[in-house]
Amino acid sequence: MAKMNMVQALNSAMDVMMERDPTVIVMGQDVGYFGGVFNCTAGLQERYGEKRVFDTPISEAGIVGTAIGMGVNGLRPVAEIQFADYIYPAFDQIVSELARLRYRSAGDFTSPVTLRSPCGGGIRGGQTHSQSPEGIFTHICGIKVVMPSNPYDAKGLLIASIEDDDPVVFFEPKRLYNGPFFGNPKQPASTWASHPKGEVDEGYYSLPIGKADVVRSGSDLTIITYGTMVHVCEAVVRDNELDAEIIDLRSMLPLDIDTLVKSVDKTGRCLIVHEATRFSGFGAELSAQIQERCFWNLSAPIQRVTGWDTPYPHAFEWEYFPGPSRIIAAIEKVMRESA
Amino acid sequence: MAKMNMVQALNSAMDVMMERDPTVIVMGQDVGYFGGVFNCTAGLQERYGEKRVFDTPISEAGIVGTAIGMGVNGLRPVAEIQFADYIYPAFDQIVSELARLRYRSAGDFTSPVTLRSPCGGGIRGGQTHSQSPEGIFTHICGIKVVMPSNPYDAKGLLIASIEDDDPVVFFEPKRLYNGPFFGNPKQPASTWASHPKGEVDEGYYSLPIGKADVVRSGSDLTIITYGTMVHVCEAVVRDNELDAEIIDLRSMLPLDIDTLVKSVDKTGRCLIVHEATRFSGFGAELSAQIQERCFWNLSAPIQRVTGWDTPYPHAFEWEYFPGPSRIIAAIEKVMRESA
Amino acid sequence: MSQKPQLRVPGAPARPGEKPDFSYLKLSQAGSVDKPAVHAPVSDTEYLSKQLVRVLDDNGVAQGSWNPGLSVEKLRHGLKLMLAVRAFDDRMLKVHRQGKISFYIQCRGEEAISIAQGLALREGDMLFPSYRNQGLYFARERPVVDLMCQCLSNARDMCRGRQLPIMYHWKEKNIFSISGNLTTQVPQAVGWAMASAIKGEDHLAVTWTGEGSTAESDYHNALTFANVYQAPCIINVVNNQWAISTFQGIAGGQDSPFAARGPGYGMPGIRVDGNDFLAIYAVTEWAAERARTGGGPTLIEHVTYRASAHSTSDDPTRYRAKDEQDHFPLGDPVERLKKHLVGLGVWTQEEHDELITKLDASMVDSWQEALSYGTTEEGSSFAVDSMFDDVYKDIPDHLVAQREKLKRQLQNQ
Amino acid sequence: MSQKPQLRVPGAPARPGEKPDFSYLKLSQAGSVDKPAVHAPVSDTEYLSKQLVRVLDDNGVAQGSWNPGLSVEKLRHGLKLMLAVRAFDDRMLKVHRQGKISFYIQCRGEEAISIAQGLALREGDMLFPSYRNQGLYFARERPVVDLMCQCLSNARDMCRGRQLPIMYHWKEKNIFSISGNLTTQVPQAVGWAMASAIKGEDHLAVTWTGEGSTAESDYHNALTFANVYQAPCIINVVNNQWAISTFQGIAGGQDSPFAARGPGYGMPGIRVDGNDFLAIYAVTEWAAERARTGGGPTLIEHVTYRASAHSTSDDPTRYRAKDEQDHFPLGDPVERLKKHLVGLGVWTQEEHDELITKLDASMVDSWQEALSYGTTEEGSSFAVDSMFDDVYKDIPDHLVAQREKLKRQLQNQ
Ligand SMILES: Cc1ncc(C[n+]2csc(CCOP(=O)(O)OP(=O)(O)O)c2C)c(N)n1
Ligand SMILES: Cc1ncc(C[n+]2csc(CCOP(=O)(O)OP(=O)(O)O)c2C)c(N)n1
Ligand SMILES: [Mg+2]
Ligand SMILES: [Mg+2]
Repeated sequence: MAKMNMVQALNSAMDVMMERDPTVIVMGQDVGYFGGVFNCTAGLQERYGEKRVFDTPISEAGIVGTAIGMGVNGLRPVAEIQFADYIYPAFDQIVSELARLRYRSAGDFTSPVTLRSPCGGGIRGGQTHSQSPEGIFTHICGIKVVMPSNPYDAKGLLIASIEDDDPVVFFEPKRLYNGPFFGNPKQPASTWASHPKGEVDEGYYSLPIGKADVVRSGSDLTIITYGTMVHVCEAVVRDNELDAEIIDLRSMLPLDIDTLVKSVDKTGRCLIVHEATRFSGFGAELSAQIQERCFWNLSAPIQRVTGWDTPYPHAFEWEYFPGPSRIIAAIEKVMRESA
Repeated sequence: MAKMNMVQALNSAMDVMMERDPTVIVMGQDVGYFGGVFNCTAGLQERYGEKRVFDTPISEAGIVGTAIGMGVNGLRPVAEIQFADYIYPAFDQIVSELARLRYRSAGDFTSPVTLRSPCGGGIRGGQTHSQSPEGIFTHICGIKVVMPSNPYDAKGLLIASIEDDDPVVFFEPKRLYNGPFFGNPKQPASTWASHPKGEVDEGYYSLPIGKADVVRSGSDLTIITYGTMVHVCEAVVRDNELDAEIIDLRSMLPLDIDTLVKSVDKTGRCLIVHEATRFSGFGAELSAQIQERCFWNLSAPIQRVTGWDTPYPHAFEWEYFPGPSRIIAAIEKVMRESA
Repeated sequence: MSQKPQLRVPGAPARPGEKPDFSYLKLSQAGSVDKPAVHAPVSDTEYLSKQLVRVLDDNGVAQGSWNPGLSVEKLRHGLKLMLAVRAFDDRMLKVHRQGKISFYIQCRGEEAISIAQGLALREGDMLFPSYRNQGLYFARERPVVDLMCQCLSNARDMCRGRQLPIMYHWKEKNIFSISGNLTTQVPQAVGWAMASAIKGEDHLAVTWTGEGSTAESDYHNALTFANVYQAPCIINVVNNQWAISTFQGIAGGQDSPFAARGPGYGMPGIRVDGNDFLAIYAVTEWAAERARTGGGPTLIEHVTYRASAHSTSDDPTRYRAKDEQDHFPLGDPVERLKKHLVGLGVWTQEEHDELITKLDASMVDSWQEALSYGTTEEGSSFAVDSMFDDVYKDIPDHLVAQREKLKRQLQNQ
Repeated sequence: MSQKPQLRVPGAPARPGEKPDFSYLKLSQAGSVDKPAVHAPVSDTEYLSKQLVRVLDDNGVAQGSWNPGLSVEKLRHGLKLMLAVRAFDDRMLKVHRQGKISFYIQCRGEEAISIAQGLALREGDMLFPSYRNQGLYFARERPVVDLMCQCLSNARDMCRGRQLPIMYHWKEKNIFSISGNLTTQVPQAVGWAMASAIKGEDHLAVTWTGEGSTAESDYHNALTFANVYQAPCIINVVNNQWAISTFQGIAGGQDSPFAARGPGYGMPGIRVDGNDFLAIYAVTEWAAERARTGGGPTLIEHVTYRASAHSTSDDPTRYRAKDEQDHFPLGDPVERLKKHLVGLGVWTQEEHDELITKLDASMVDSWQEALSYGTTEEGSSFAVDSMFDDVYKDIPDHLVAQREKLKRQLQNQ
């Protein structure tokens, strides 16, 4: 076991897989000599050579398009999209091709591509370096959608994604790369060194895709969240001494609905928290499924705390971010309404 | 007033607007000499010349990208995307540009583009001529998302979309182009000639975007739907002599939530019906908002009837289509559970 | 030159009621274009993108350095395959008219491309076709019954009822699945070729796209990546002058040939007579050898003519001049190869007619056999369960639940 | 030539610890490349995409037919503006280091492009810049305080706090808004130009993109549409050899210059010395006149060097050879224009130094003024309400509700 931040854990996942499986290759903008703008692929080109770790032209659609072809030809490409905000040019290749190839060819052709992409705000990135587009991808059948919230999970889930024979879109909350974030930008930065999930096995291990993690059990309320917001929710619950159950989804598609239903059936209250914009965000699907399944056990309407339905504004970053005060207000609302 | 099918009504909308406003131009694949693969732009090039109605290269991203620039330069482009399944190559230009330009430039630059695109299945189009991707677009702040269900609305809403200073993605359920569809492919085809909404004013009129239409009032249950499914739901309610209220959304973003809440508060039961795949489809947002607002008045969980979470398979078209039997089953479930 | 900017909207040279006009096509004499060394630098190949490589002259005689010197056997095989494709197309159009299949796309007038290239390539080369390359299945000898079964979405459909007719694939013989979305396969082919190079193999990826489809973004991505990584691939642009109702000028063919994009991106671009079996064969051999020996990608533009409607959903009389094909200066590929063989004295009109009759009959037989495996109208022969397969490798819980729901509902009906 | 396909991964000629090497750059002698007629057919302009248009020779003397013959006044104005941009960049880098702004992008080494082109174009021409064209604001005389205020997201930020620093726009003087997403503005510029032609106006659209960004799909769409409709526009590719850490070979510059894409698509492509104020001015004038009189689009590749880091988030010492800029054979654009003016006897080192001192001081003053309108750290000067404006023209109900919610919450804090 070693202390790793999320960048190191992701790097380790790719390293372990490249070592074990000669078909794994890594590609993307600046991922080669430079090791990626966030350092996630540092050292890999030196170790595995430029035939297995290479820079690409600045064309997200080209990256995904060629990765698909490589996957069809027996490789396991792990491609980086430099920011989730820049995944849209590749949208057609993801939706119409990557996600549909197995189906349309009745299983004869498949392409086990993993797309890694940093997402989320809180780094003063403005409207085009802060987005959380995961919700959109959950509407696309044929792909899996994963987002880890800590180094340990990041490594285990990335290995599972690379090994998965289905394509996976793997979002990395970049606000967490160097440490957990508790929602208060004025607090001194925390590092992963002191966090239990910053202890990461240096070797091979994997975590199942499609399994949520109950990061805290409690009985008054269920908070369903993922990515950066896991830590913000944990901090809110801790600081306010609430008896809330917090569930980190880890994977959105497939969704571990059973774990969610079990919890909400128990607590009777549900709060959904994500950083992405609200309208048709992933919280909507969560809410819809939970009210379908837990209706008779719900003692108050399910609430969502999310980013506003605006782009992420540079100057109003913290007014946009669904931070502690918004979460507390929503918890109070749920508790009050069910009182 | 004249009898028009939906194709004629859409054509008339463009014609009226091109006549009134010299800045309106029409562009898209095959829309010029040929008048569009579905005939929606027939005759326009002849009438308004090839500087205002022109064919484009087969590049959806190029169509939207150049349309944005034309919009910035004072035109009002109405661009056709030949099938909604082919809108994805333009996704980045729609999300990152069309939707965000006004915001990022603080209102200094805007581009009032209307994107028209036929959507939906039921025409044996297979997996790439049948999709209903509207849900994805409802997650994009900065655009409006409209889908009419009949010729009268189609014309009024298309005129409103063209006049709107915000960009509008306008989906046209192609199954309805030539007549309403009641969900049974074996029934003889019906035409708009005998439908009240097939009576269309030949001149200028517009319908507000963001206003739902209560197409049938009732007290037992609220059915929220749009596009092709409006007619299928109407047929089910009629054939089974149900006392259901049916609401045709007409526009998804902005959403006329007040009309929905009013109805569900009254009936206490809610069924959401759409053709698009279920997971993170627009039904999820509808369900989430309605349970937030109507929780205390709901006497059963909100149900969704949707396409399955698979591509639209050519051979199983009617097993895929969320037809009458699935709607009836869901209605029975809602009624039973609240009994 | 106008004094003000004008929006140019490239029009078709002739529309219904007008006289067909192909004067815009720049042709070269058969045999007049030199063949460069296989590893010639790109700059020494630039002329190939502007002229037109032709081997068969108007008398059906093979001319010049591009003559691939094929055996009579191979030539006759090529002709036979082209006729087979044509017979297949004819049959399928008929059964579509009878309402037996929901959709069909012919490749009439373009048969030489898939057949010559299919024969010039190796088995291990992976093919990424467009929807108008059914000839590749003939070159690789897929039983036509299988293709018919796909069009019928029946029990022997390799797509298990999931795809529109004509969207075949053939894993065993390396023919990739067709997508409804244009051009998406082109960067995929490049990626496949990159993997080939990464693995140290010498299999090529070969892909085809229409000239209209070259406007799609994916085309640019494909050319960029192919050139940058020197991917062992051949990118074919089938310039059949039309993209549904739009003329090739709207795709950008007016000022420079599609082949000229090649040198623009740093790779050879060859403009070839797409109705000349020998010329196509020769340029394909050249490009394949170049790629197979480390010389990187080649772009080939085939100048041909879409003699059929775009698809069964299309009616070209609404937008094309009447009898346009008869005026197309490069003639008909079948007729041209036939003339060549007849000229060589190894083929006769009688043999030709006999073969057509035989092929037609065999298509009828095959169709009867295909029908015996079910039809679209009768409903799918696959269990309704199968609709939920292959979305993922393993069916996730939510799809299991949806499957059960559907099964229950069908039982209750 | 290898016997098997190899994945080529174009590398940088030199990495840290290695000796800079620009031998890959093909240069032409100043004055050696002919200037064609403004309406020369594309085929007669092809050589321009392979050679390098240069006017200033190593001694700072203007040579050849491309010499634009600018007045001394204009030349001195150009030099002054370039120095102003440089002073601005220096100041902004400093205030970024002080933590006053969250991000910055310099254009050091590339100043000639925006300034020469900005001056060569007309006021009514619409500019669609990349993030490295701040010079355009100087050419069009935007007060630097306004740019600084944008970088501070303060009360006078024309973006109202919505955008990252440097993502300026200027509606009144026709400079378009910058997007974080690369290359998206290029087809938009083409569309703008199409509209200009549709409306019968002679305003051009002019756009800039990095050589790395030409790999994006939008670039292809822009070239295709520009050529097809003969849109009155100029598409500039600023080839500064680097795209963050990747060398221009990875974008496809190894086998053919970026300018060569032009003729590939059917339009002129001109490769110009991007550090030569006079050459840039001249080719821009040529392309502008061509477009303005109905001759359609031109692609211009500027060969230059990114002397700075990519942005303040970047550390080029990790991936570039030390002192690479000093070896760049085209020198520094400011020094070169200075030498020319000194050679003409209309400028002296003293005047130069004085001007720099004055500009530096004025940047300090401007910065002080800008600070007086607020800073990012202090929080936005705009009401929190404003965050919900401009998503739509009129705020829809659901955003009104969100705005109210936020306001209530802030009141309760
Ligand atoms: C992304 C996408 N856009 C549009 C279409 C609709 N479409 C199908 S075929 C076609 C014309 C293609 O023309 P071309 O590339 O010249 O090929 P050809 O049909 O001539 O063989 C169009 C526009 C599509 N299938 N996919
Ligand atoms: C669509 C998209 N993909 C990736 C990025 C990240 N990115 C920002 S700048 C840059 C490099 C651009 O290089 P180049 O085009 O050469 O311009 P230069 O910085 O050299 O001026 C990259 C990859 C982005 N902003 N947008
Ligand atoms: Mg074509
Ligand atoms: Mg660059």
